[in-house]
Amino acid sequence: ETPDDQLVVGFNMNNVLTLDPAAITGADAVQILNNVYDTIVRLDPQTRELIPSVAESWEISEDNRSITFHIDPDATFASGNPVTAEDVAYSLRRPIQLNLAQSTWLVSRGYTADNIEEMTEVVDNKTLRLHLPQPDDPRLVMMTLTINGPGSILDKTLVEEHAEDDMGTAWLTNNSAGSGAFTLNQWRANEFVILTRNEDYWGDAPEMARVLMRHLPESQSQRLALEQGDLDIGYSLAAADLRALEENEDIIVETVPSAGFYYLAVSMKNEILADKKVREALRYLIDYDGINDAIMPYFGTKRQVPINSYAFAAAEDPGYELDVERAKELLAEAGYPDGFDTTLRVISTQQFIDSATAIQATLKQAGINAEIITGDGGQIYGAMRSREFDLLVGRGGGGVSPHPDSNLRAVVYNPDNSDDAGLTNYQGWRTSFYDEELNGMIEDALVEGDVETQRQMYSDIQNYMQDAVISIQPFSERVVTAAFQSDVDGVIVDVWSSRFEDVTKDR
Amino acid sequence: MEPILSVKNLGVRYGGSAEWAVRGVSFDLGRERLGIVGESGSGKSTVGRAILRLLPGAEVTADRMRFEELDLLDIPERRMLKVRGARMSMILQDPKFSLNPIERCGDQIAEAYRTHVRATKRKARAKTLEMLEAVQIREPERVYDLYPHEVSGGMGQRVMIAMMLMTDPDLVIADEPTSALDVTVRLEVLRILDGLVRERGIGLVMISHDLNLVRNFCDRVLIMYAGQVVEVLDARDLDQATHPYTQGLIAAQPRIGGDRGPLPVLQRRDSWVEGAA
Amino acid sequence: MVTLPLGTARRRSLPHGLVSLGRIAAFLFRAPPSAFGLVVLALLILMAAFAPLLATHDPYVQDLQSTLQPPSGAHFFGTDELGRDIYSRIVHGSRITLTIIFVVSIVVGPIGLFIGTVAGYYGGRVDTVLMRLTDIFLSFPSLILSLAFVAALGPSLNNAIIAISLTAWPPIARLARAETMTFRSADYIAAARLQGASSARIIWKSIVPMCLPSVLIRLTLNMATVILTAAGLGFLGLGAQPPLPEWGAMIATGRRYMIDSWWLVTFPGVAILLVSLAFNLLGDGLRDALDPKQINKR
Amino acid sequence: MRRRVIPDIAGQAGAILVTLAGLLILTFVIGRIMPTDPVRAIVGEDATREVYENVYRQLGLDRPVWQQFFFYVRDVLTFDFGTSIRTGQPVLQDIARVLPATVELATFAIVIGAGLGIPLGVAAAVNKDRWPDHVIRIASLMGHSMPIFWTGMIALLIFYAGLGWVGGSGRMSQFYIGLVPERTNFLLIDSALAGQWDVFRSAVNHIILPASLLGYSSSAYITRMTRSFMLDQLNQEYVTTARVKGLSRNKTIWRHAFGNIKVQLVTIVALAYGSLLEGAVLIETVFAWPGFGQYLTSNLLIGDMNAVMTCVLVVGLIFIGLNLISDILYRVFDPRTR
Amino acid sequence: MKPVSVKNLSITLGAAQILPDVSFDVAAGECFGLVGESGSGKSTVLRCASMLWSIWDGEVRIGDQSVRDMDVMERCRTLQMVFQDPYGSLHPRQSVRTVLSEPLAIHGLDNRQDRMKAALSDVGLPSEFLDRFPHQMSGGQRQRVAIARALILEPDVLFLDEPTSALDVSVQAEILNLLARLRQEKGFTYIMVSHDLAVVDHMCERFAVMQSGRIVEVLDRDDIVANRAKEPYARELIGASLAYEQVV
Ligand SMILES: Nc1ncnc2c1ncn2[C@@H]1O[C@H](COP(=O)(O)OP(=O)(O)OP(=O)(O)O)[C@@H](O)[C@H]1O
Ligand SMILES: Nc1ncnc2c1ncn2[C@@H]1O[C@H](COP(=O)(O)OP(=O)(O)OP(=O)(O)O)[C@@H](O)[C@H]1O
Ligand SMILES: [Mg+2]
Ligand SMILES: [Mg+2]
Ligand code: NI
Repeated sequence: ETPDDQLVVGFNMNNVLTLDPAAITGADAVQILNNVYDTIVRLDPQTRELIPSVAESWEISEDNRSITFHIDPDATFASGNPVTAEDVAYSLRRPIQLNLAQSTWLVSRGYTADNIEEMTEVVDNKTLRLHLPQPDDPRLVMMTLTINGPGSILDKTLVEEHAEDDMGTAWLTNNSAGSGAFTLNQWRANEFVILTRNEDYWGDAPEMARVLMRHLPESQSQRLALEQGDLDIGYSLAAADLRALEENEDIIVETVPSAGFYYLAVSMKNEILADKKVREALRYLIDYDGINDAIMPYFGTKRQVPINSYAFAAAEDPGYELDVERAKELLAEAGYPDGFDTTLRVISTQQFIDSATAIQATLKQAGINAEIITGDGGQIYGAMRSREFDLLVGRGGGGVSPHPDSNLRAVVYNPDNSDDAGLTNYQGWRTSFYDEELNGMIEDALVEGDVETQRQMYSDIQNYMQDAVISIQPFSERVVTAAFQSDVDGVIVDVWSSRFEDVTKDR
Repeated sequence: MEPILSVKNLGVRYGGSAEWAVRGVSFDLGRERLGIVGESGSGKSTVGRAILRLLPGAEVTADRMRFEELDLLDIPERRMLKVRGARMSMILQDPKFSLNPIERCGDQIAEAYRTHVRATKRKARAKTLEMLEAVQIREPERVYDLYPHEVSGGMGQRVMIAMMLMTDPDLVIADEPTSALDVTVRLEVLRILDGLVRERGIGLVMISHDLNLVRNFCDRVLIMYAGQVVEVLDARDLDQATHPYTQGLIAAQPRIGGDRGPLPVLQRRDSWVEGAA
Repeated sequence: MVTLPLGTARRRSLPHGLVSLGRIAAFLFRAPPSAFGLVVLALLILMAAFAPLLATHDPYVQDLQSTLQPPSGAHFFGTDELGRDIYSRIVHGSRITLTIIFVVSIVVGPIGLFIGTVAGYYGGRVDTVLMRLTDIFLSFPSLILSLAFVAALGPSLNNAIIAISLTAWPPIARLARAETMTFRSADYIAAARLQGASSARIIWKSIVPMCLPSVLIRLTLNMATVILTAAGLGFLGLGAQPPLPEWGAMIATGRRYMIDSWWLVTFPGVAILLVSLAFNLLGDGLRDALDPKQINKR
Repeated sequence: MRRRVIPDIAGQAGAILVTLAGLLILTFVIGRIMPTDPVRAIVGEDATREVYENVYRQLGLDRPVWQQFFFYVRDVLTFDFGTSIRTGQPVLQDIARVLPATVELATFAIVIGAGLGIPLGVAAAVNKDRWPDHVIRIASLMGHSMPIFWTGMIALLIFYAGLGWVGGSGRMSQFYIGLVPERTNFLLIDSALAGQWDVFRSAVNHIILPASLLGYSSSAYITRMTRSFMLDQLNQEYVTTARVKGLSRNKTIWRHAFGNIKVQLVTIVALAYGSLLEGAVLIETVFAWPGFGQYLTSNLLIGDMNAVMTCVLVVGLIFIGLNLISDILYRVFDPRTR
Repeated sequence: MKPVSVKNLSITLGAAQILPDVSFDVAAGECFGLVGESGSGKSTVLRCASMLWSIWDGEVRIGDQSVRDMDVMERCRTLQMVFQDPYGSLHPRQSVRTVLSEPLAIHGLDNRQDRMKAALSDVGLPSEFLDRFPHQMSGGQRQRVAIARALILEPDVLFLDEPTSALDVSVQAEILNLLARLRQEKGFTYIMVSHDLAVVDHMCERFAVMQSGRIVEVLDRDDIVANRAKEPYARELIGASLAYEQVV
């Protein structure tokens, strides 16, 4: 039994290398920071609508080129300093000026080290006007700012106190300067994070005095600990254990959709695979139902379109099925009646390998011999980044913001297909997929001011992609699952929006 | 004369070996010095060790093996502990190996004493120093504190003798006590041993393969061949030995000032083994 | 005249040739533990040789319909999370284990023997240099060094074998050197030199045969460690990569289902234990049979 | 008598320096040829090229290799081992934190291992080829042959999940984490110092299982070595001498024979202690023990060069140190080498 | 037949000067003895003179050539050595055939079979022994094989390092007889180390008494019985041996 006013959480913090909001990568760090830093606006975990946070309200200008945020007069940092427009501006500038990992978000919205000062206009102490450097969808920009990292609001005064010439990066690695419900007490890489209640929190005080987020990468360890009552919530449980926990009356298992897809990526550099017919054949060589039923429970649900189902204007699945005969026909049309030999890369994580192996088996039925090459993330995605692969089973594709553009940019958009461009953050570039028309459609849809027109445009894009048979072929939409003690309430399962401030124990 | 040790028809077979290493050995020992000679592997040491019951795992049989009032064949090991080192002891061949390398010489001697006599450390030390003097060590105080590797071979052997005579045993078995030593010190050590044995009236079994040595230091000689006793002689009568083996051994030895022609070579015969059986 | 101390005069001569092989085998069979070791190893070799015949299933073929089946008549040791037959995977895994052992011995034995005998025979500076090198490698626990090497080379079965070989030769070299040092001053070496034999010839003809038995024993004992190290690397995901049926890797993946499906980790674990135990027992028995003193030293 | 020790140690120090230099090169090579890309680990999958290159430069990876080596050696010589990518802390500080966890485990284990192994080894030697010998040998060979990660998992299943006798993963029950003031980083000591006896109890509860397993496996080695040392000694003539003196079996064994293997045993125990580090890598993974082994492996996997190189260096140093200590012990305690 | 002369031989190993300065001459065809207590450096003299150790100073000449200047092959055919311990001087894993054919192979001599048989018969062993291994032979037989190995290269000088001290008296007699016979037949020059004066007296014309690396005195064999040594140490040594033997 854990104490009543303490929450003990098990998760995998392998990817947490720093707690500086500008430098973090991945969802696990975001999950920690969500409790420590407020963002200017938030997404409602249920409806995925934009809701107020540090900004009590905002206005979008007529021309869609600026957003004015009104900061909540009550908002204070844990240090006691009030949250000012100056703090917010500082926080938005910081990642870009430091050129750290999280700047990617803002860079993709057109902000640069040169324009960022000017784009973040401090109107008065409590008013900040954010200009958009390029024609854009302001909602998408705001969605980006809901993410801890690019959107985290830092206590400028406090950070500057501890800064050397690094805008406080060294200090922030281990310390927090936020206005969230908790403060960072201690972080031990790959061991634990301890959050303590921010006693002066400007919102509703959380019930938990202390949150211990324990690095328990082993699913079975989390399960054992949950069963023994040593753990309140487990965030990184494997399918088998979730299945077992579902049997347990004292444990609740909850699954919610999350950002991204599991996909089969095809390199257009490979002559054979550059053939649209071949790619289409591949679409028929994935056992969508088999994989999603046997391998994907708790990891993904069937999805064949590279736009997250909860996103604005997301289309229905086109209904591909495993159809070896059809695939064989297509292959024959393309000139490969007997199939061909190729490679299939995959990181050595269970559901990936399992999916890859399943795909390998179905490919085989159409005569395609795919040799599986496994490796860690660095090796597999590394090969993808250097555009040296044939087939690859991976996960990704944006979607953290519930906006189709988020997915499309990650998956198909590719403004420059040359090797030198090094646009490694675009899957389109990685797979050497280049379609000028599609690029244009994506750009146009984004800046369309009228919501209904915009919806139609995104629908067209999805049809277009299906016809073009793009290089990223999703077979499953990512879902995340957590298990928690039944007497714990208020758990948010999606790590991107998970916060512990509303968690209570009902004992 | 009441014998101290009486052995009849002793046989020893080592574990795992089909052959008897020693067969049918019989002898009585009074307060005298008995030599056992024979070539390497003839079973001399085995006899000595069998008497002290130091052969675990070996099969030892005998019609009789008595030491004073004790029947060595069936007293329990517990009582044997009181006999060994107290009333009978054994001097081993090479002081380099038979002293514990990490303990001081003196302490090792004293330990022998304190094992059998209730004595304070100080008393044991005094007694040890006395004994070291008795074996003609010039600076007993210094030698007491030396480690075995710090003493010379001759000195080590004297330490060994002191250790074994510490408790005034009635029977001492000396298993080639000097063969690891240089000629120059050999004699000296032998004299000390001889003197002490004589002085204290101890029964001594001297194991050696050197006929000359035995001739000079023993009263009687037992000649062994292939695990058996082929002849028993008074030391004085060694030259009149009748057994061809004994004769051969004597003749094969080159002598200082002897003639330098080819040495007579021993011709072994199978019949020696049967003959003695 | 003076004789040698007892021991030297009856020094046990070491056996040679086929006759002695037979004798060694007979000796080993007399002691039940080493007999057990021999039998297990014989079985392992048979298993590897006839793996396709013995296996009831293809070790790679998945059957997503029957995943995580407990042991039964159809699947002797049950199936894994992808419905692969564990028994068949273990049978095929024996090939990997044997490959590792074989390759490592082939690499490590000669290297260790060469470095050890050369260092021991020449002594002096050659010895210092070679032994410093050995010390550097020895100053790591083998698993950690292999870990570092595998990490450096990238995880795969081949790299695991290379890494293990890189870490496994120093004890052999040390042993060979120690043995050589004891033989170096032996009179038969002196005699060979007096006859004009070159150093290479002496090392090859006189010293190597003397070191061979203890090196072989040590290799045998080492094999147990090698198996455990390989399995450990596999377990950490740095050794053989899926879907290879390497036993350590099987445990690593099976571990995710351990609570409900005990057979996933139990059988590969038992297989590792048995083989490693067999090598240990065999090495122990061999040591008793040949009894070279140095073998225990690092 | 001490006089000879000093030049020998000086000679040893020279040898150690050479070994150290080798270690440095080896660790550097290992660190540099790692295919894992630390920059990618830092910037994440979706980073732009600018960000990537920015970090690449920050890590000094753009400099030529010889320069990197030069800087590495210079830094090491000034005890600057850099900061870990994973923790953002100076590596030395990290190691000072994780090493005690492992040392605590290893010490607990070696106490069990030596306490079990030495008497058993002696017992086996004394009863050579009789049933106690066989039983002990088999038991110790089992310990030597078991894959410790596997045994650890099974033991965890049985004793924690099944029987609930011991604590599960980690050094203490989860919710005690962070509640003990960190003075020495040895949890047992810290909690005792702070008088937090429930934490102490929880810590004992958690350490007992992994330590027993490690202890068992190292006792296997210790038993075997003790047995063979003891057999060597029991065949020595001085043991016969002791028996001739009339010493009882126990005294002969413990005072004389055992006395002579003490120094060797210290070496063996030291070695076993060192190789517990090795066992720790695996057992810490199984028991989620936040120690040195975990630190090393998790940093290895992301290519955290500073951390890996330092860890490897530290392990090397520990081993060199242990060897040196046992060497010195030999010289000090064995009268023959004085 | 070649004379041997040792001049100012000195060697230092580590900190210890093992031989400070040793000189003596051995006439062609002579048997020269070296006696002294254990560790006095007797074997060292032989090891240096035979170039088993090469870091010494001074000069050793065989015939009219310095051993240092001889080429290896020639040296091997000039001098050979027989060692003390017949158990240690034969490679435990080599058959007699291997032992004897090795030198022939190294020196590229032909007629191996005949040479080996001849060598064996010289030492009084039947040729069936060619296929035996050391552990299948008695100490005396092994020593014979060791002597045969030394003979097979037909050297002029034989160094004998306590060739019989590991053997029983009865076997010793056989080996001594063999050595005496070979010297007569083949005209070897012997340098023989022993610490048994009786053996020296039996075999050697002259001998040197050594103490801590020095030659104390060189004596004639007939000086033993009467103990005519002048140096105190030599007197003591001879005296002790005499006393020990109790020669009447
Ligand atoms: N521990 C043992 N195990 C088996 N056989 C042994 C053992 N000790 C001695 N023997 C054998 O017993 C026989 C007699 O040995 P013993 O040591 O008594 O001879 P010895 O006359 O003392 O010889 P030496 O003069 O060489 O000391 C020999 O054949 C020997 O091989
Ligand atoms: N390899 C070596 N290194 C250093 N010292 C040595 C070496 N070999 C021998 N010595 C020393 O040289 C001295 C002479 O040794 P040597 O073997 O020549 O004596 P020896 O007269 O032949 O003795 P023994 O009668 O015991 O054979 C001894 O003090 C010995 O310790
Ligand atoms: Mg004897
Ligand atoms: Mg000598
Ligand atoms: Ni080991």
